[in-house]
Amino acid sequence: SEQERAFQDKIDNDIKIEPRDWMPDDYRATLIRQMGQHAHSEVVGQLPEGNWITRAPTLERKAILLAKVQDEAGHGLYLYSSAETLGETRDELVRLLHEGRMKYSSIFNYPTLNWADIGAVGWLVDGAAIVNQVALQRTSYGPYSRAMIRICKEESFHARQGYHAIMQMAFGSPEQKKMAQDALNRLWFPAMMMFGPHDSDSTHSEQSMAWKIKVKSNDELRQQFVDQTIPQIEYLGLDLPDPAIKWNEERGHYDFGDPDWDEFMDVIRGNGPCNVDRLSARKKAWDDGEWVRDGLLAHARKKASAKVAAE
Amino acid sequence: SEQERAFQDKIDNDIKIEPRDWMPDDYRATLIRQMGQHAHSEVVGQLPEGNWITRAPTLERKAILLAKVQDEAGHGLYLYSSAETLGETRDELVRLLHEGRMKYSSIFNYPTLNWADIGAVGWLVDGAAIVNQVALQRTSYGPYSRAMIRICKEESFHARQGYHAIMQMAFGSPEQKKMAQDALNRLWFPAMMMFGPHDSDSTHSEQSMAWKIKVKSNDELRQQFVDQTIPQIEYLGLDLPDPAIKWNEERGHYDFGDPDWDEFMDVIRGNGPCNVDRLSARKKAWDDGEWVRDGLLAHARKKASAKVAAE
Amino acid sequence: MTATITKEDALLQFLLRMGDNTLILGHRVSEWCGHSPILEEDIALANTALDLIGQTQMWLGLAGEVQGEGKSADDLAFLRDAWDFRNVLLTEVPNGDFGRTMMRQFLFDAWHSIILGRLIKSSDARVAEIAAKASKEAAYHLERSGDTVVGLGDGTEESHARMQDALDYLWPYVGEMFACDAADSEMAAAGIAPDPSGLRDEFDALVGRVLTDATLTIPSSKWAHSGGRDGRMHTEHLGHLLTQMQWLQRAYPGCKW
Amino acid sequence: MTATITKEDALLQFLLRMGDNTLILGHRVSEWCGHSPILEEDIALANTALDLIGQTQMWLGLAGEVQGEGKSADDLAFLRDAWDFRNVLLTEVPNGDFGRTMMRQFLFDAWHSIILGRLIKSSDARVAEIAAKASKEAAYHLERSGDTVVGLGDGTEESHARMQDALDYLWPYVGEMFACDAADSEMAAAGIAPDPSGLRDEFDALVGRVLTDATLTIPSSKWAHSGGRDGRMHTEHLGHLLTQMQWLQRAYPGCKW
Repeated sequence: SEQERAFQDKIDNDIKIEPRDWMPDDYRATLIRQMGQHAHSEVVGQLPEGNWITRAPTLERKAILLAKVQDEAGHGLYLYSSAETLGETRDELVRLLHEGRMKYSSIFNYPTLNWADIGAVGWLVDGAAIVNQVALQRTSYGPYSRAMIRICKEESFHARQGYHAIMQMAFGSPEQKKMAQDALNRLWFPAMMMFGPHDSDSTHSEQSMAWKIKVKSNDELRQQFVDQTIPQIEYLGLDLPDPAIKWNEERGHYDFGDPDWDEFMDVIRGNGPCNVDRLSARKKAWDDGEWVRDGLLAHARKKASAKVAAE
Repeated sequence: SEQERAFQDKIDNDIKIEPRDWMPDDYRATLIRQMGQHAHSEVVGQLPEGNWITRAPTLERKAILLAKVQDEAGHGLYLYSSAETLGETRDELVRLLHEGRMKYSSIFNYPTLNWADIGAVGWLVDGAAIVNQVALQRTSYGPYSRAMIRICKEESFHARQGYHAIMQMAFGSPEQKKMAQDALNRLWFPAMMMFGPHDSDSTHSEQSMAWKIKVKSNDELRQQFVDQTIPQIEYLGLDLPDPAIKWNEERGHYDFGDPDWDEFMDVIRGNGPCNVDRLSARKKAWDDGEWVRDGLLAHARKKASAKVAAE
Repeated sequence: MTATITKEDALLQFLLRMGDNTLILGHRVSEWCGHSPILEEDIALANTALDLIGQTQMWLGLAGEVQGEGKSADDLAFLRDAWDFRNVLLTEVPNGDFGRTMMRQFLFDAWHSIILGRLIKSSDARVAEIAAKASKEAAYHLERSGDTVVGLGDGTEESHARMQDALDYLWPYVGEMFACDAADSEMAAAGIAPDPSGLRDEFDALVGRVLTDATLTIPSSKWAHSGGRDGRMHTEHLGHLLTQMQWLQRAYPGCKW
Repeated sequence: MTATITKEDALLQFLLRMGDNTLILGHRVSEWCGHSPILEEDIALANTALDLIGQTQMWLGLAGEVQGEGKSADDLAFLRDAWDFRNVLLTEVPNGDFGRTMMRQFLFDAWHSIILGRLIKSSDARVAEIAAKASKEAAYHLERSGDTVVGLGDGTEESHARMQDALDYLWPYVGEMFACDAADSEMAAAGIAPDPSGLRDEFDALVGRVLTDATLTIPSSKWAHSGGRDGRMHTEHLGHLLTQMQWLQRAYPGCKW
């Protein structure tokens, strides 16, 4: 149709789509799904890091971790608001999450088991997220693009802090170094999976690329992450977590091994180490908080009607 | 009346009163109150010790503590059964406890704050309880007397174990010794209060003595406890917890200071360090367990009626 | 008991009390992370905890200096056992439901904002400096927790009942904040910190106003818990909190993190 | 992966697995102390915990001997960090409600009684001796937990629903008990312990019988958690449990208790 052609023209000319612009239903649905998932990930992502807040080893580390988790909740809020510009409410998105009908990033279905994991999450998980999000700064939907620009700044800060935290561990006592290695070994492949399946197996990719909802392919982004991370591992003096990692002079990139895609599919389907516990923690928070939300709403209404009566 | 005279004759001749014997209403009521309180004390007494089970420092200590708490629950069961011989059900007694209409020993309203407290509870609290209970072995009501005989055996064992535990601490590292001293200082006066107010201020005493529900006076028992405990404190090399403690050659007993009876009355009235938390822990256990009791009862009924149907 | 305490000792006690309050309450608040009733509260609670931990760094840092044994704020936070902590018991009671957490926060914030206001004028410049920074945060916390207490107290029937329960449970922990011992007298005499008992009227007025708006009733009992700010008798809860808080420092002593 | 593990190492792994299972489950069960639905259960749960801790002393005691580094059972229990524990994940999941605790107990008891029955005939006399003692206790535990699962599963509508929830939650943790790795193969070859995978049929038959009586439905998913018995990836729960369990030994190292 005419509308569709005009829409695609804008996209091809890198003109952002704004909330009031006409857009195809599928574009809208795809964006809601992607932004919703992203928002859910920020919210659920509080849990694995929150798991160590009460055990942070110094006041400084506790403060850094609190600030980080606070930022993540803030990102969640920001992304839900951006999704709301497409006509989907936060409550509805949360309901879909709790009913298991929307996902969050699978990485958060892995546990944080030692203190070095907190560094590793910042370094590897936020690092991988940033690779994704930097690309998404150029995404075609205006509010999403602007959210990404803002979020990326904070995420880079987190990634740097995470790297410093794991550096302390890697350069610390033998036991601390062992923790750092253990964290790297456990989180490496899950971080690799954050970029999604191979391009050849990625279902939504083609249309998303045409709409510039996606800007780079999964495999491109994964390679970029590997290339930037291997030198950091080497700097830390840690063993490489994958025996297949090797510099490929010809490609000008690192070669690396495939994560276990069966495990990836398992986790996606709900069968990950923490899926059940994560979702039930979120549902419990929501259910336990119902009286609070109801109470505050009732009070706001009383105040509003008192104000009307007084006028 | 004739009945009353015959009843008092039996008591005066040290013949035990048995459940089917006639007894004055007040005798029954006093016994139910006393045995009920005693049973509640065993049950609530699980909490301060249970507080350290998950933190016991060795497997052996953990096992000893578990066995002790198990015994206490057993005593509770045994005492509730004895009270039931007087026509009061356990459920009713528990209800009265939860409604704040029956008491348990105030000692359990004090917290256990370091590991030496666990030794001190066995040594001082069980020690004081035994002084009471040994006297009660001669109490006039048969089932109560027999319960006391059985319970005293286990309590003596606990008191010995407690003393050994605190001995380890008193003879251990400087920090362990400090814990032992801290425990003694905190628990000494509360243990003294376990014998109740001075004879001159004790309300129920006279009639209870005549009925041989009580066999020795509060002050007699307290003196006995002090006399047996001071040499133990000295053996442990700990400082005396009360500057007024002094051997009185003339009396052939130790002199000692009064506990703070205002604090005693406060704790009795519900204003002790742990009163609210203890009772709410017990109520929560009861309320959370309702579905379990209901479920097991429903199953038992199904089975019973299936059996009847099959006959 | 009258003062047989040096000014140095009294100052140390005072600093530990300030720093342990914020440390322990900050820890409690941080337990909510990711579990609060609504995302905005996750953010607000994390922010409150963060402020409190930041204040802890300042108070305990100064305490270590005054103590003169070369201990850092971290040493004091992570290597003392329960009996050496000087926080009021109010800060260590478990979170309970969100209502109890916010009521605890409000009662603490009210006291905290009042005392910090006085401490800005402390004769000890280091104390005055910390107070100047902390009092801004405390004022903000008080505004938030007060609003929440009013909103939930004067909300639904259920939220009202829960807030009244919270107040009933927590009220006996309020009195300890206004206790005065030898250390306090010494601080007051030196113009370093106010006599806590002198803050009670202002507290009662402030809290009374907010709780009236919240349609809540202050319990009539005058009895108050004690034992935290002098370390004589903490609650059983503190020991459990420390097992978590101090785990890494205890299990891997002497490391840099 | 085939065995590149010595018999000594395999035996150590086997003993740690047995001992860590009873240690961690015993700890979990002991958390109920004073909080169970009825006094008889307080007694029964304390008794179960006590048996499990007693078995831990034997298994970890022997593990220390086999390891040959002079470590006692206490050293192994209180001075290893999470990654060195070898218990199956089932034993470390939180208690949840009483139903989940009893379902976890039943699933463990069923496996435990079966494997202990085989271990009585172990070629290693020390293992056989421990198993002989432990298997009597396990048989008793199984009878109790099985009865409770049936009673609550076939009780009220609510108790049935709660037990089905418990089974649904716990079932994915069952598979790990029957995993077989190099250490297990080595133990089986040496006649010291059975290949765990060979116990599954007996387990399924036993558990199936009881759960049928309990009117409960075994979930159809075949997916199973793993990572506990090889220490690769415990749950987040274990670390929290250890902060409590190991507190005193970590905070006051080298003391006698």
